[in-house]
Amino acid sequence: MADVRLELAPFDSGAALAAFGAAHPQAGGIVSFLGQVRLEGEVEALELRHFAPLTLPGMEALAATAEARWLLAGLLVIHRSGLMHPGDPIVLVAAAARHRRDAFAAAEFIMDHLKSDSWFWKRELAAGQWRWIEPRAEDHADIARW
Amino acid sequence: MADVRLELAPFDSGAALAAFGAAHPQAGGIVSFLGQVRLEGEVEALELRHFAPLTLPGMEALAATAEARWLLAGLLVIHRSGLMHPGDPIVLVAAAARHRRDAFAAAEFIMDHLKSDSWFWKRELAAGQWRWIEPRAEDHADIARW
Amino acid sequence: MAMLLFLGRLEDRAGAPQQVLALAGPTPLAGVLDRLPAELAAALVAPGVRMARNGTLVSPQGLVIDDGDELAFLPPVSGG
Amino acid sequence: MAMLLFLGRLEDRAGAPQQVLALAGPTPLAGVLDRLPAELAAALVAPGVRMARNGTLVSPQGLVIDDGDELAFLPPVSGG
Repeated sequence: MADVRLELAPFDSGAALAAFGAAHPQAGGIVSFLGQVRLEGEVEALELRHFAPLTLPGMEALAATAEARWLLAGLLVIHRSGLMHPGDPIVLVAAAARHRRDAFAAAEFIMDHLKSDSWFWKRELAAGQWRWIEPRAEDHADIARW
Repeated sequence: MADVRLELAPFDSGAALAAFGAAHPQAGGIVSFLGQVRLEGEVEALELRHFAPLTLPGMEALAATAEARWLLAGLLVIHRSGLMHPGDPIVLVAAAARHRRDAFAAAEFIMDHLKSDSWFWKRELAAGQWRWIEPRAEDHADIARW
Repeated sequence: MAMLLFLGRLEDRAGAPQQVLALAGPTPLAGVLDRLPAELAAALVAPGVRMARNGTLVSPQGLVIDDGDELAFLPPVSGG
Repeated sequence: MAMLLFLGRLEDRAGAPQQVLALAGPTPLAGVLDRLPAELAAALVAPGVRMARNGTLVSPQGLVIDDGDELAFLPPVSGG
């Protein structure tokens, strides 16, 4: 039921969210999270790599878990892979629900898991050098909450 | 610093959110909540009444509290008053932050307070009859969390 | 003259969102309420109803309404 | 021939995202690793590195790679 997408090219997060909202007029509440490449320091570009046999299936399983755990009217999960620049959207999660508590919890649950245990590898380009980003202890603390 | 608005006519939540996102390219993460008039049952219209001397100042004070409590790059709070129909946006809250936990918490905090102790009175039109909506115990439980 | 405002369901009780009341001079709240139908007066001081004079929340204890004042009766909010 | 895939920082260690390896027949993981530079081989079995054969996560214990197989080495994810 959830709409789960792995995008390999830039996507229009506003249009995606508007379409999702229009598709769920009965929901009452929609919580969304939009993550963009930060405009900061010397980072010129960000690249996410994925492993096709696992990455999208993992996102779909995560969405199914959220749908089983909270009462949702709709769920949208879009994640970029590939080369991105500051300001580009990386991830958009939107959860529609009758009760806003469900929508908030589902969106945050999905973000915590996407950020920590989804099948992506990330590197940054700064001062002409690519550098792989290592996992962060903070991300693992985030998913321990659930 | 927060952008807080009491709207007396329908507003375009997608455009407002897009403008907010464009204004905060350094944020990294934006959490939003959109509440719309539900399309359900026999409800034909919803009316919110406000009390001008208290309603917008109360919303501004709430936004200031959230800004003092979480590290936010930006905060948008738009609430309708007046006559609304199913599908119309009632409330849009968006919080931009470097750390997504701050953005989620601030948005949910603001929604819980807007829903329970903001200066609005609500009535519904169903089967040709207007009926005032009484406060819900659930809403008070929600703000007790904070 | 003072202006009384009735918010939310109090509007239905009063039959209008507002009412003008001629005052001879500074009048205690009880004196204002005496000028209204008993059932409405009781609803205006029911538990949970707050009051704002000229846009500022005030305690009903010792409240005096003067000529030109606006007194709003605010029942429990239903929220946004 | 088998295809080895190196994800994330293992790509830098290997000098390429993938490498083709001619196999004489079914070959245990140790036999595959013996064909690679020692430093790379050590990085591929470092703690936290998982393996997927033909797109399915597998345990390195008893793992045998056959002609036509794809073996991916997946270091700890950095997340989305």
